[in-house]
Amino acid sequence: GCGARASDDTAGAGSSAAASCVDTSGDTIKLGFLNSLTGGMAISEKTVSNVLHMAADEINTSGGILGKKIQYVQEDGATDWPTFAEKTEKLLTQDCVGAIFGGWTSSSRKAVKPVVEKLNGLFFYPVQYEGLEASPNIYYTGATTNQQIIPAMDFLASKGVKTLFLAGSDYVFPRTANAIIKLYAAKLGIKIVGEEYVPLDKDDWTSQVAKIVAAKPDFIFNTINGSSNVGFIKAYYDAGLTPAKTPIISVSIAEEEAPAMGHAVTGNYASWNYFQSLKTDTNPKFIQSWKAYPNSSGVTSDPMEAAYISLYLYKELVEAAGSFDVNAVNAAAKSKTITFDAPEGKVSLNGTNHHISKPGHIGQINANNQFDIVWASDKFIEPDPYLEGYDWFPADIRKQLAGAAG
Amino acid sequence: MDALIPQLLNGSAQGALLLLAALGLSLTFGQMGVINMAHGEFLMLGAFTAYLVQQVIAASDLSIPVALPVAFVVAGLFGLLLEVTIIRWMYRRPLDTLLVTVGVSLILQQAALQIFPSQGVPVEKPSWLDGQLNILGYEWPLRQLFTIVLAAVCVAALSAWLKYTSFGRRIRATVHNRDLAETTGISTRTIDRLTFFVGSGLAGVAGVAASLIGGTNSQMGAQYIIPAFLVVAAGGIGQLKGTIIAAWAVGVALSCFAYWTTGSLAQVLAFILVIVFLQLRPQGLFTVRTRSLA
Amino acid sequence: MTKLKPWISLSGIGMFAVVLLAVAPLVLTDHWLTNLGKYCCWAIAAVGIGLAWGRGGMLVMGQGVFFALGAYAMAMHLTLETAGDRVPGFMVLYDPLAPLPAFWEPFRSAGFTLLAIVLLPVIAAGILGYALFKRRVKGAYFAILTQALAVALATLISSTIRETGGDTGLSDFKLFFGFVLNDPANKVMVYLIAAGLLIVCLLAVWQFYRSRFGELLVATRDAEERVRFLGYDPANIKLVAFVVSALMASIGGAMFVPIVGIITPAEIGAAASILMIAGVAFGGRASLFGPALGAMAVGWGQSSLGSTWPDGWTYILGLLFVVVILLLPNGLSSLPARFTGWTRRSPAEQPAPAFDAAELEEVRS
Amino acid sequence: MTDASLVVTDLHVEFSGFVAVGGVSFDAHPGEVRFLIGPNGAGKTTCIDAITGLTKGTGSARLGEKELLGKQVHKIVRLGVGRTFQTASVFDELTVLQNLDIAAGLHRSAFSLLRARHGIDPSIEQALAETGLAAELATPAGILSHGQKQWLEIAMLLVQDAKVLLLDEPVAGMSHDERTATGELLQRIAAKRIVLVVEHDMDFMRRFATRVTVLHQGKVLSQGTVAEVQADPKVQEVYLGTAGAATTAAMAVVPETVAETLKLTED
Amino acid sequence: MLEITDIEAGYGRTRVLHGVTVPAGKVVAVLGHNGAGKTTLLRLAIGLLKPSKGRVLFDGENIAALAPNQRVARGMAYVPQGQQAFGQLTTLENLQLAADGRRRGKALIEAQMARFPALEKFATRKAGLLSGGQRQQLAIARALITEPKLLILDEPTEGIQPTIVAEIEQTIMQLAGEGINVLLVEQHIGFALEAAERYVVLASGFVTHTGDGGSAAASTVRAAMAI
Ligand SMILES: Nc1ncnc2c1ncn2[C@@H]1O[C@H](COP(=O)(O)OP(=O)(O)OP(=O)(O)O)[C@@H](O)[C@H]1O
Ligand SMILES: Nc1ncnc2c1ncn2[C@@H]1O[C@H](COP(=O)(O)OP(=O)(O)OP(=O)(O)O)[C@@H](O)[C@H]1O
Ligand SMILES: NC(N)=O
Ligand SMILES: [Mg+2]
Ligand SMILES: [Mg+2]
Repeated sequence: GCGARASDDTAGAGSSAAASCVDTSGDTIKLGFLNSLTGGMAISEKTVSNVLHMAADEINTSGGILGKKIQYVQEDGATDWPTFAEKTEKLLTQDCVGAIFGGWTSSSRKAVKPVVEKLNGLFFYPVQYEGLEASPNIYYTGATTNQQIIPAMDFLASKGVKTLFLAGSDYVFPRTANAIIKLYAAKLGIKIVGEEYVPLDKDDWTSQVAKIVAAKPDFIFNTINGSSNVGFIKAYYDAGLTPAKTPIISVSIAEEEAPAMGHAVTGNYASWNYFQSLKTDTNPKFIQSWKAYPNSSGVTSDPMEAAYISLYLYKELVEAAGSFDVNAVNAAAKSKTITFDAPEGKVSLNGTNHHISKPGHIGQINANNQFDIVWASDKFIEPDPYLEGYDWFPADIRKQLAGAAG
Repeated sequence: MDALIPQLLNGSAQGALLLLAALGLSLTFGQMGVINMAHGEFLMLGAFTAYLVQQVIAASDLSIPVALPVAFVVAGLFGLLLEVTIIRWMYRRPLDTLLVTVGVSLILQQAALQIFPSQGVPVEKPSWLDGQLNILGYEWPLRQLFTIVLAAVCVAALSAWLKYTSFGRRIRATVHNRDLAETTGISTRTIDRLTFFVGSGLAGVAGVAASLIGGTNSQMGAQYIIPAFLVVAAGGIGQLKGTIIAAWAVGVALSCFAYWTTGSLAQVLAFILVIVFLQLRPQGLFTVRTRSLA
Repeated sequence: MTKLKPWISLSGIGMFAVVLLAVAPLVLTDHWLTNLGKYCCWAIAAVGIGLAWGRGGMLVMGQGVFFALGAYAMAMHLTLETAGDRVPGFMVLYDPLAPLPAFWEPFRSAGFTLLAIVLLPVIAAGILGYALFKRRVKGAYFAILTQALAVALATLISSTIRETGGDTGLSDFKLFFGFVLNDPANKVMVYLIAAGLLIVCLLAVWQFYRSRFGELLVATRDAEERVRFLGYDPANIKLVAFVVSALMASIGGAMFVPIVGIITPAEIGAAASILMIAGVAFGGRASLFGPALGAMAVGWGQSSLGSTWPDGWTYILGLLFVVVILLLPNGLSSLPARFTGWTRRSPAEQPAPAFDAAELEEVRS
Repeated sequence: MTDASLVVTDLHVEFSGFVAVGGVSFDAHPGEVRFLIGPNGAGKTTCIDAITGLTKGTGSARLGEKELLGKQVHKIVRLGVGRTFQTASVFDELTVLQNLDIAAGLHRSAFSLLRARHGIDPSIEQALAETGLAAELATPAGILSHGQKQWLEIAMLLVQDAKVLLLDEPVAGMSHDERTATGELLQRIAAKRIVLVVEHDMDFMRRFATRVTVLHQGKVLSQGTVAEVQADPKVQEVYLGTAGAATTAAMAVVPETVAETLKLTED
Repeated sequence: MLEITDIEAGYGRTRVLHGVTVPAGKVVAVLGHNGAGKTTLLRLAIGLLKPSKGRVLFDGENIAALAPNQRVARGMAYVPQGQQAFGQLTTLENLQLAADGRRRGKALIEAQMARFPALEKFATRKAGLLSGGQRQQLAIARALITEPKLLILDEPTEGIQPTIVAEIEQTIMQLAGEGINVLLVEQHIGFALEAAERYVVLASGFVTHTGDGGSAAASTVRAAMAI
């Protein structure tokens, strides 16, 4: 027989009736870890995956979540977005995990989103992204645009930058980020003198860098992801560009990437919330644990820190709710103040949009491939994924986006 | 016009890298008929070799020149291993080699991902490649010039080897008719191994050049393999001359399209260009017809 | 024997139909039924590849292109159905005021969409095939060319984010021709449609293979020039097989969308297209059931190996490629015959050389 | 059958400057077994290639009213011109019956192509009987011996109802008896069709040719009956050579052979 | 020189040769109908096919395990049926292939070009473009360049113009006279018997008759072939 039709009243409810199958009777709780361990994005995602394991081990040694040890189910997203969707469904319906952690690219998140929404599961996403999203079933522990992109633009404005060149990978995060950058740049009076995209899986940036040389911008805003960054940096130095004359500000080059460029990148900038060089109470222990962890890369970075936060945030949420039930967790997020003493400082959760507050930082790369912090926001920046507090962001876009999301 | 010169120079360098990647294929694919989808991973091996050599010889000024022959041998040996274990059983089913080597490439990629730091390793450019050469008012990166010189040297060496030694003849004979070659007194096993060694070794050399341009990581080979095959096909399979021209043309086209359109669209347009070209000249730039049926 | 053979195949298809249409929905969980549905979509494409490659000798390495045509046609329709009168969400950001791109507009119509799923691949493959086969492009040239086309299309889609959703693809469909996709009953219905289409495709190639056209196709595969001297134009023969295989890929793609709930350029690029071929090779490219079973096996292998050994399963996949192709050129479906020596396979099913030495010479010349 | 003749006039074929056929004219009529001979490289195969559309030629080759040159290969076949190749080429993977069925199919409608084959066409049965392949019906052609493949090719031409049969060295590699059998087959076939044979076996030519055209370096060197051509000193010089004399000796054996063949075929 | 004793061989599951023994002799002719297994026997002799049973000795050495090229190195040469040449290589290159690594390579090539003038004329043409007869001459020349002790010829005069057939026949006789052993498959029975010291008749893969050349009447041979 046939199921519900669009016209049926029950349509919306349709399936969410499917009761959660999470088993909380024993002394363990199953969690799903989902990252690309094969394919192109494995390059970036393996670290996130590793640090999740570390956080799970830590939580288990200190007593677990609500007294239950974490038993994780690792899945490979294989750099393939439908696979992310398939594995999400598997984790939620076959393995019956309490929540899923992982992902990196915004594309993978967008593949997971409808599945967790349909099955009323939980997904913790740890990477800075383009914002304009808030799902009741996703918790975002990386930066949204007003915590990374906008601070970077403010920093550029404060340095008196007049012309900017946008270089990015050709996918949703850089495209959206640059769309926002262009809006804000207009407001700040910064002129965008060029915008170039190269596919994620292509490293050769020589033609595009030639255009940058010709455009002579004051600064380059880099939203390139993955190994393509190496190609960009190499072409940049090959062409005789230097941080002294044409500095780069990146949102995807961190402590792990900086030494892998094959060229010293000293003097260039990056905008992140967390840096290994941050002086907070919790950071030394985080760094130390990570360095001691098997297969560790030896340096800490923002995405891994956000992944680290995500598991602890879940622990705080569940313990505040006193239950692993998704609705209970979401309710606790709304009604209680959930905080976590993260390596970047004490972050607090916004129960409505499921993002966390974060400090804004701009670092300049030094000779040790560490970042000297040259700018910091005066306080933690509250997350504002739809940029509601920014009048330069067109209200009609916001409205349409919200409409499309609803 | 002003815009054209930089694109021409830049495109020539891109073409040179493509040529380096395609050169080995023009042997293993063009001459032996083996569709080696792991060729990109042999290129990757060359790049990782460059990294390892730099770990031993810290001075990058010296290490790159040393890495070139070492990478040739390392990638060549891997190619030899592949030939001895797998390819040798497949000469009568060329299209199947494509599938088998896809399997090999998957294995090599994953192994590289697990053996080396996942985000890749740095390979540093020698200091004598720092800087630019001023050509017609355009600052031309020395690194690009290096790629071109390297490609030229490899092409010259390869064509001399094919033309002035009896190996070239024997390779072609073996490809054409293995049984007949055997009964003419040619040890086809030796020829196969040698050819595969050299073809794969050339991928290693290309890998060193590629490591100076992009990232050295498990994924790097994948971005060269299809364009390299297209270049070989467009040039006329087994036609060195054609391969050179096709590589250069594709490089310049990529560079020009990237200038006039976008980086992504340039990739698409360059592909379409080659596809249309192949449609017009189905056997590539240079062809020799035989009378054989079938 | 000759009279019996068609019935053996037919009853095989019948058994297959019973398992897929009756048994599977009863015994499988929702998750695995969805997965099986996905494998069916690949299997549909694989059946077409078996026709074009196994019987016709055309190594179609770019079936992703036709898979994409069906998939994106379907995905555009479902996206519009879900969005109602609004512009789809992903387009808004780049230009909030711009209308829907013109080429999206007709996909609001369900009828047009269904027609497009059938006609787009036929037209595209018709034009492409005509151009290539008349110019006598074949062998490795054909393979590389079609592969390049798949890569080009995948890159094109990736780079047109506002028009196509780019690398992220299209997803989050709520409705399927008026049916709510989240409803479990509807999910089963969608699965049954895919499985049913697979059976239909098997029946279609079964008839093809036993028809004179099937013999002619094998003849063309083995000695194209010779066929010319029998008064046929091999280009037309190949064209028919190519177009049918494209149509099947498109149907597979179209059903992939409501079942999996997302389509991205990665599903149509080089790797995906090669994986489709691999499934066919696994199963046995020239046999009737081989391609479908092989594709399903590869799909299942990906799903289950990936869960068992998340960071090492590609070793096993890679090894399987090597071992199967090396040891079983005619795929797994040749295993029974190998062990029992039970039947001599009909020559048409023995395509060991995908192109033989003579053709290679042609290729190289 | 109409009595359309094959008339080749001033045929030229050039390969990037090399003139392989330089103005050849000859004709062939139904009822005769026409031989085309000449030294290796004289241009015999090239002539056939040009007539069948495999290579481009200039001049004219007409079958009755219809010009063949410039048409596509399969269109020429559809006009009734069939050929065999110097190296036998049949569909190795298909059975003898399937090979013949395909050959018989060129006039079938597209729709009937999509149906399975039921039974055997009468034309196929007849061709099988003529060529003695009836026992090999279900044998994959790839397993046939060289000679059997040649016969299969001829059978294919018969079922496709070719009005002109252009046979390139059809008896090469055949034993003496097989040659005889083939020659007799050709004579029977020629009753209603045009048969043009390229052959180097002079013995075979003497026994079965009605008329002979001798090519040399792309030109017609001589033309006429077997006796006339054999007597032509030019032909002796460039082609027959001392063999002209030697074969006279060989001729002595012929009666014996023929007698034996007759005996054999009777068995 | 070459001893082939009690051989069984075939392709895949089909057995083609059944207990075949080839008599010893300077020039040995193998006769038989189409498909009798003559070519199969010669492929076995040069090593392109491995016997499932039986012995193959060359100069007393067991060569069963040797690849064809190793057999060539030991002094065997093979001219396959069907005018085979390396089509993509020029005529000259085809000859050079055989001459490579031989001390008097150039002279050997010149000697063969003198024997077959067409080869000299088309030295720079791709062999794939030669006429059938020209290719056959090329194949024989290639074999002779290796200065073989044993020459294996599979229907060497098939498709050759009469003047050259006579020449090839003369050449074979002459080579035999020079002490080169010959294993010959030939349909031209008259010549085969004239040239052969010994002959063997194959029918359906069985040896049906063995005899001394010259003396034998063609009729006995034909009768044996028909069995
Ligand atoms: N495609 C081609 N390109 C260049 N030359 C060619 C081509 N085809 C044939 N030739 C040349 O044309 C001449 C005639 O060749 P053709 O095959 O017609 O000879 P033939 O009379 O059939 O000889 P044979 O009796 O040896 O088969 C030969 O010299 C051959 O080398
Ligand atoms: N590659 C093969 N696979 C299977 N069977 C084969 C193969 N080659 C030859 N045969 C079969 O082996 C038998 C002997 O063939 P062979 O070529 O040795 O005959 P021949 O005596 O040389 O005949 P001809 O005079 O026609 O050259 C034939 O029945 C043939 O069909
Ligand atoms: N969210 C990102 N970096 O894709
Ligand atoms: Mg000829
Ligand atoms: Mg033979």
